Amino acid sequence: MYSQAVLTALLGWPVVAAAGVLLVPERWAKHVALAASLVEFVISVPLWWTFQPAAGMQFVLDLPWIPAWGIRYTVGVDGISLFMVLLTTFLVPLSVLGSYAYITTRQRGFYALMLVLTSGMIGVFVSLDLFLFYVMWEVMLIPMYFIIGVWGGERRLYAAIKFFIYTFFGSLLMLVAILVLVLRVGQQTGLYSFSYAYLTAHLGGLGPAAFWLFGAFFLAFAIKVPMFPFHTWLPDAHVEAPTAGSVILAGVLLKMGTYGFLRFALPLFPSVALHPAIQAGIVTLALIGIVYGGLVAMVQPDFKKLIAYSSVAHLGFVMLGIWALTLQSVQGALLVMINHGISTGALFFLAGMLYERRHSRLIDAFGGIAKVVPLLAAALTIVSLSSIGLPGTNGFVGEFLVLLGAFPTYPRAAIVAATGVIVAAMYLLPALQRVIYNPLDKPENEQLRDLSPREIAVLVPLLACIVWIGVYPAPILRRMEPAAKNLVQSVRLDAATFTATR
Amino acid sequence: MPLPLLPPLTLLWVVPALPLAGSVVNGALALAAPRAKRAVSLVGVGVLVLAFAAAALAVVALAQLHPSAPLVVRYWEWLPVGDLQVAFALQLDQLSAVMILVVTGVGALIHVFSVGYMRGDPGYARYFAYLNLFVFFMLTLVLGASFPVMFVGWEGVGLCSYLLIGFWFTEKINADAGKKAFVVNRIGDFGFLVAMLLIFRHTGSLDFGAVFPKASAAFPAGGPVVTAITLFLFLGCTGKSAQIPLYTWLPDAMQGPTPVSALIHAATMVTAGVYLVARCGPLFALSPVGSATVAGVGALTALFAATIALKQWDIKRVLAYSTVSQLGYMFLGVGTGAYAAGIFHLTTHAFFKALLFLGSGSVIHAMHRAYHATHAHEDAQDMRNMGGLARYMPWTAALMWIATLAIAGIPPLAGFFSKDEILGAAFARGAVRPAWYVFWGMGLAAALLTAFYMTRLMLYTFHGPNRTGDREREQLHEAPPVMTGPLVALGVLTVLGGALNIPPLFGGGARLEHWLAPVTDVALTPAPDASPATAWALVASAVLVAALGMVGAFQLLRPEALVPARLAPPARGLGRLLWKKWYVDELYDAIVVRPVLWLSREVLWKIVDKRLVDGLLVNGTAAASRALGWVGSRLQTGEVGVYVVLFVVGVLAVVGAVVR
Amino acid sequence: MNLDLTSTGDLARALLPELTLTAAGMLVLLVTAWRHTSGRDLRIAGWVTLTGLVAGGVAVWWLWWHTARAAGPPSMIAVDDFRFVTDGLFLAAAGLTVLVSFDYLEREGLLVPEYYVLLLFATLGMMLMAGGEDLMVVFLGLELMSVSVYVLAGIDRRSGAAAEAALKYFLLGAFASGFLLYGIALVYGATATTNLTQIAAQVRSLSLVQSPMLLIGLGLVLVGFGFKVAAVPFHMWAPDVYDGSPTPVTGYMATAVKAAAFAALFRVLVEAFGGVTAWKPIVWWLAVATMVVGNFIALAQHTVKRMLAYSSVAHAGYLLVAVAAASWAGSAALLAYLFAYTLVTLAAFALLAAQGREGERDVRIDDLAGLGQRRPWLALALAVCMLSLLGFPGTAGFIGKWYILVAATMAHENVLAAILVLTSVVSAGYYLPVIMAMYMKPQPFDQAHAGVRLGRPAAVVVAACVVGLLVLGVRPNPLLDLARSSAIVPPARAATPATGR
Amino acid sequence: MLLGPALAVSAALFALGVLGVLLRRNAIVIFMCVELMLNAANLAFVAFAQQLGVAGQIFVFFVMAVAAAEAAVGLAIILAVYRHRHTVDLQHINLLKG
Amino acid sequence: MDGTRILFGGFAVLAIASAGLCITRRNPVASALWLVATLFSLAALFVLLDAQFIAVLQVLVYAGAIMVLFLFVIMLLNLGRAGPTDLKGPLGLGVGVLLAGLLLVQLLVLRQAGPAAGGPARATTEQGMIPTVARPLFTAYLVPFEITSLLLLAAIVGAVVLAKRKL
Repeated sequence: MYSQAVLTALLGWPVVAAAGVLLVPERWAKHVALAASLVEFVISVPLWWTFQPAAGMQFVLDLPWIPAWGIRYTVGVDGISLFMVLLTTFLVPLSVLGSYAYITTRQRGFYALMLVLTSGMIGVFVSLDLFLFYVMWEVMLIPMYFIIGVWGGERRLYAAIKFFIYTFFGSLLMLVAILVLVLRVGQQTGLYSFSYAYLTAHLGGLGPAAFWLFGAFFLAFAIKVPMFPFHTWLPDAHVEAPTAGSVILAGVLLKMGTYGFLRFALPLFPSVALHPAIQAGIVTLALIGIVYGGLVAMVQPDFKKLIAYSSVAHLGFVMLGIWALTLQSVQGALLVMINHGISTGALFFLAGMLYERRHSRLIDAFGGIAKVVPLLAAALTIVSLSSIGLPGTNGFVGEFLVLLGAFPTYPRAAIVAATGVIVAAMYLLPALQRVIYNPLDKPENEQLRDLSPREIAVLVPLLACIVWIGVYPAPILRRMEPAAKNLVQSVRLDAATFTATR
Repeated sequence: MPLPLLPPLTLLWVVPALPLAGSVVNGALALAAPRAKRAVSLVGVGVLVLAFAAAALAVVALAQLHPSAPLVVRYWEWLPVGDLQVAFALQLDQLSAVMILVVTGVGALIHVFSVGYMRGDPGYARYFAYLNLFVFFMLTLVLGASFPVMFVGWEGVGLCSYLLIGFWFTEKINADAGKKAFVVNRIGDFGFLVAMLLIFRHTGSLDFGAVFPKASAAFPAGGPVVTAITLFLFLGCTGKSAQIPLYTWLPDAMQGPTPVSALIHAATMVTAGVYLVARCGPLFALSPVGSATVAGVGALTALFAATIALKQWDIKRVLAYSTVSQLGYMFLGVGTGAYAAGIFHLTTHAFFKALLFLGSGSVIHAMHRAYHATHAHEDAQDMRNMGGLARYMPWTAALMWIATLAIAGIPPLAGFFSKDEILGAAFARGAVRPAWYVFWGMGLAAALLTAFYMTRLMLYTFHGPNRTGDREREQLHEAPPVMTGPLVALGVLTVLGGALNIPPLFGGGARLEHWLAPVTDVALTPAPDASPATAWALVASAVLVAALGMVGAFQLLRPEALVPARLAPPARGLGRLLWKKWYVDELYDAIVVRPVLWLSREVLWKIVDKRLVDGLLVNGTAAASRALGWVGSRLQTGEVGVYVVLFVVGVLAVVGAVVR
Repeated sequence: MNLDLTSTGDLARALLPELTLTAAGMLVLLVTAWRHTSGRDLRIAGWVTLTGLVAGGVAVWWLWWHTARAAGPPSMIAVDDFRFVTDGLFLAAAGLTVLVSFDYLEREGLLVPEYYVLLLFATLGMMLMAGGEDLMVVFLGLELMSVSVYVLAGIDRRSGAAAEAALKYFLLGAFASGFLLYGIALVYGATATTNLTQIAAQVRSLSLVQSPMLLIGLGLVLVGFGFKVAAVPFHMWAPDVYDGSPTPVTGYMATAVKAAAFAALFRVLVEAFGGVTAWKPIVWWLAVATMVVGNFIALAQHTVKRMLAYSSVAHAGYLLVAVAAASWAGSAALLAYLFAYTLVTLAAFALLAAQGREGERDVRIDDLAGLGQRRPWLALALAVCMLSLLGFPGTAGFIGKWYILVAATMAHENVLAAILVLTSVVSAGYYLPVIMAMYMKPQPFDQAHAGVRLGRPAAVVVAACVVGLLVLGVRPNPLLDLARSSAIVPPARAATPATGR
Repeated sequence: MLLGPALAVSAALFALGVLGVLLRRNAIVIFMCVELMLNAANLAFVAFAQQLGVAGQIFVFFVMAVAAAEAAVGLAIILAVYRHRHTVDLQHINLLKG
Repeated sequence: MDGTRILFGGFAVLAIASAGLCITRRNPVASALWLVATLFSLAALFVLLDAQFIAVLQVLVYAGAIMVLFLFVIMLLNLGRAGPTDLKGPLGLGVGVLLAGLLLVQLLVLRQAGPAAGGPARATTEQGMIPTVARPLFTAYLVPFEITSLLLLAAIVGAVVLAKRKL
């Protein structure tokens, strides 16, 4: 019962709750939303225990939806998507709680959108039907568009529309590619189906079309990741979005791109994805992302922008890990995805807390505040250290695995990526210094409040995860290992066969 | 057979766990009850004493067994991914035994000293939290049974160093120094990281216990892979242990509290590189190039840093460059293959350098109080403001003299034996590879300079007329017992430390060497034994050089001629070059830091990101679309005539296309 | 139910919807003859019209329910599900337009009950046009529709813009009719018949695929229909006319007129010229040009009405893609898209009509600022409309677009599909600012939206459309089944299928 | 067999009608040119009818009805425009544009 | 036969020439009259093409009724005087001539084209007579015929709506 209903419940409950949020009085909205998101989290928690690592797709529910087109409502998770789902349900309550003070206008709308967004994000991660996946992929755009556009900063309109159109641009081409793929496979097998399992089982013979199809998928996902040079929507969106928006954006939305690569782009087009030139090209882009993102982050005057560019760098690691395609690198990539969600999420929370206090995101507006707000400073320090990958925190584990896994395949790339470790310290530490250290020379900073209990409640779970994953990631790694192994093997095998038969 | 009373070695985790617990408690206190100083002292010092006791017990237990292989205790799976199976495991062997004793022992003394030194500081609890945390990471570093676990400690100590250097973070210069230390260390850590990648690629494991036995089989001796591994590892060492070219952070690190300088930047953390080379002996043994690089860089650093130390006025900076120089000696030792000698020097250096730093701390403490009492804004660390302090602080002066003699290499103090052994080993190696004669010469020259600048430091600080100021002079006092106590203890160790490893030449048993033999034997490239005559000659030359340096200092320097810092004229010529540290910081700034920043800001961000990618590609496309739309809507003139013309054009096109 | 169209009784049965509508038209005309002075008279005429439309709908439904089919020799009028479904669509569009018009006409003081008569005649014309099995009927139906709509466009006699719109529409429409007529003449000359199925038969039996007369005729017919569907470059009238006409009429033009033209175009091309490949590259290029031009120029618009006008040009481009697919799937896609598009466009124009204070022509996109807070339901409806126009998942607009893409890709028109989605991206650049203005900009002054009034009938229309959009977006199965079962099955083609680049 | 010449004349008249529409700005004259185009089509129909049977002539009949209807509506529209603008010159009837 | 051809040629030239004058006269009244001339010529051509009934209709309906309407409106709007020309300038002229010329070239392809072989009924001399035209009009072509009635009705309603004085 639970195993069939849980994913649908995770999808449906937020929408129901969103309606509820719209109905209650304005001042209750946030509490209702928090309760709803906590319920969502509680629903998702048993996944952790009931998940069988070796069993492949689980919690599957498969219902007909649009039979005329061979479209079904198919949801399920495996070791790859499980943690994305959990990350989502974990971050949403925190985001809601973190918005309590930040969002002061039109609260009902905001919290309802947050919940709808949750539904969309989970939908992306659990869809096992390409149509359903596409629908979810697009649907989550709208709430995010509103969250940025309505509750964002000064240039929110620009950022919102840029975010929307950029993503829309990529995804629509993917839509065409999905269609062509299904039709191609359908013409060969006689069955037109959007089912992920069916499509992956009946690949082959796509011929040169595979290249174009892959290109469309690549564009959609690369924009979402975002990979250099498709990244410029990110700084704007991150900076303008309200705290919760930035957190969700960095924490979950970016992962959709990398998840898409793992779930779709690689298994569906193995021969293209592993074509040496393409592989090298993407790895190069990933490296550019790592180094370039870091270097540009280094000179940002805006704290949120800095974090945004650091996301580009971190996601570069993920891309490197995915494309190196060894067990370690893929698991490392998955772990970096989780870690980035936690660490960067926490960074955005902290940036938001600073903003709430001073109404400035500029690094230079602060300085020396560790003296007045020691708790906040301590949290910021720990999170920054996690973000630069200090061993013992979660950041290290993932990046280390990526590098270790990528090294046999791409030794030079791994070495270049390792310099990202240096660059990370070069952008975050100076920022940290300029925010919390240095002389307390601005009078308006002398009266800052330290963290309130609510803010502590937001940060503590994140900090706990930072240490936990840094010290004892084995439970996570063990749960994802069979899925990752299966992915690596099947993609490599498929690539080999298709290349051979070509 | 182990004694029945001894706890089992599976409890090894207690040793690092104690400081960690202390750090957590102190950290909580720092945030919750920053004024509870008694509790903080009790916890902070207590855990260290207990950790020392635990470490001692563990070492005793080890001594009972004296195994030929390390004892490894696995606690939990850390990174189990496919072939990679890294556990959180600790290992105890003879080498790490020495290290944990030094770390917890010297650490405990410095903790005690800190109780006095930091008494008035508002960040007292935070200070002890950091310091305990440092000890935890240092112990993890030396006890880790695999490269990744060691790396946790390796970066962890860097973190603590960062936090402690910038402890008084409201001064920008302190925060800068901390940041610089971290970033420079990171550059080194990059080397460590890459070395790990290479090791895993070629041996399939990262556990010491698996890698070293496989090393000789996996790597052909002198092959490119093992050379790359050793060079990358050594890059890590140059960062952590402040060797050329990454030494520049260490002198700046003196911005931290003086006990921190003693513990982290003299006695323990900076020696981690030496420990790493010793630990990875089996790898370095396979790579002559790697070893030679280690030795050469070590020798060069020893000499180079010593030259800079000649002209520094800041008492702690002198000591900092001295540390860099002494670390160079250690690398010369381990690079030569004389691991025991290197570790020996590491140990003795920990004693006398900690003593020197704490002594200087005591001096600074006194100076600071004096200036504080009169509200003067003079530099409490500038030797030109000191002079004649021996009168006011006799204990400190006496103890520091002992340490000075030790570092200069005057027998029979600890430094004499260890330094002598390194130089001897280097000279002996010269017989096989003549390059080592050069290294030896450099080491000897450095010894001369060491004796000189240390004597200079003592002369300017403790002797001659006092330049502190008339009113301040009355405020100068000896430090409280809680501070002088550790000084005394270190003084004793400085005097007696040489006994650990008296070479057979002087009739000693070379006990440390024997103790370390299970670790170092696998690694050692045996150096040819020098004849006793040569050995004696070497000893004589070393002592002579040390004496020469000291006498020279006495002869050349005129403490009476000094004026206080604010009246002093700027130095000129070579002196200025040395005072400015050969302008290396400025050089790095000009060729690395600023170009990178410029590239990032002016090229990557402003041009590539804003103009090219965002401006041209993204917004450009949008603007072009809008422009296109605008042009199109201009065609919509509202006049039917135009519409008709277009219509007919369309007709012509359609009909033309149909008929073709 | 098989109807022998040579017998008068069966012919009358087959034409039952048209006859019903004719009767209704007469009735309304009689009513207006006596009562044409007050708003109440107007309402009476409106309700009678609505009754007539419903009656027509019942007649269509009756035929559809009995699965009426023509038997016997080729006839003037088609009796197939495609006709019934399109008829239903026209009737629904007309009915909704009537509902929207109630308030509009009274508010604008347009006490012209003949409005409803013309609406009925126009609808009748569409039904004949889309159901015509003979070029003659198609042409006459088209003229009946056009003549009525010319007048409807200019029915607001106090408005210079409306008069100008009517004139432009009329002149260019007559001009285009000339081409269409000449084309029909040539087709007739080449094939000796004007009956669609017989044309196809003649083309086959006389192997006329290369005949210049037939081809030129085909080209000119395409031009004529291209004008009616507002395909680039025959679209120039559309923005001006849509802009100048009274808003409910604009909505009607943008939906029903366009739908009728597309239905007829598809029927003519597939039934009569299914065996001629020459028109496919033309439609291909027309589709591309229409999508590109419509979307890009819409980007440069500031007023909502003109933006919607260009957007409707762009949508014609999408529909042309379905035509270019020229397959059973294309036909189904056309129907599904037309259905979704009609719903959304009618709702959008109804909402726009509600905005008009001093003439809805002048409502700039920025004038909607703050509507989201002041009139949340109105704004929500408009937002859903915009998303549906954009083709966003969860709305019927997406289903329609998806279907067109399916049809295009099935016909191996991948490039066309790609152009379709890329131009859709462009369209986000003008649909989103509407949402943006409503929700993300503060209202410019306190009473900015005080004049916004949506009458009850219009509100019902909007609500029904929006709910329909959302429901069909999530659960499109009934629509799809209807579209699939009513699609025209093109005759097996001898010539090579693929065209385009 | 006059089909060929008749079609040529028809084409010429049609082209002249189009030319007239292209050349003139007076709405009424343009409309007259459109009538010319319709008549060209009629000529073609009649010419075809000579060969193919009476259907073509019937079509001409319908076209005349259409022309009459269009004339009625069209002239009414032109009147309406004239009432607003006091001109039928299309150059000056360009309120709607952009 | 030859006489028919000559007559045909004459009326064809007349039709084309009047059409040319119709589109080039500055005065709308003149244009209208030249158009009437064209229509008359066409009626003659219709006769020559065996469509007598249609020819009569052409004169009665087209030239008689429709063109009168045109003239009436021209007069009503007081456009009878030769005002400033409404012909376009040289550019418009060039473009127009070019486009129309191209169209003519394209259409003249038709000259060589023969009609479909085997139409339903071959031409007879009876063809153009009233019964032959009228019978199918009320049988086979009943539906379109009725549509024309609706069309005219709609046009009347429309014209009334647009042109009546009061709303």
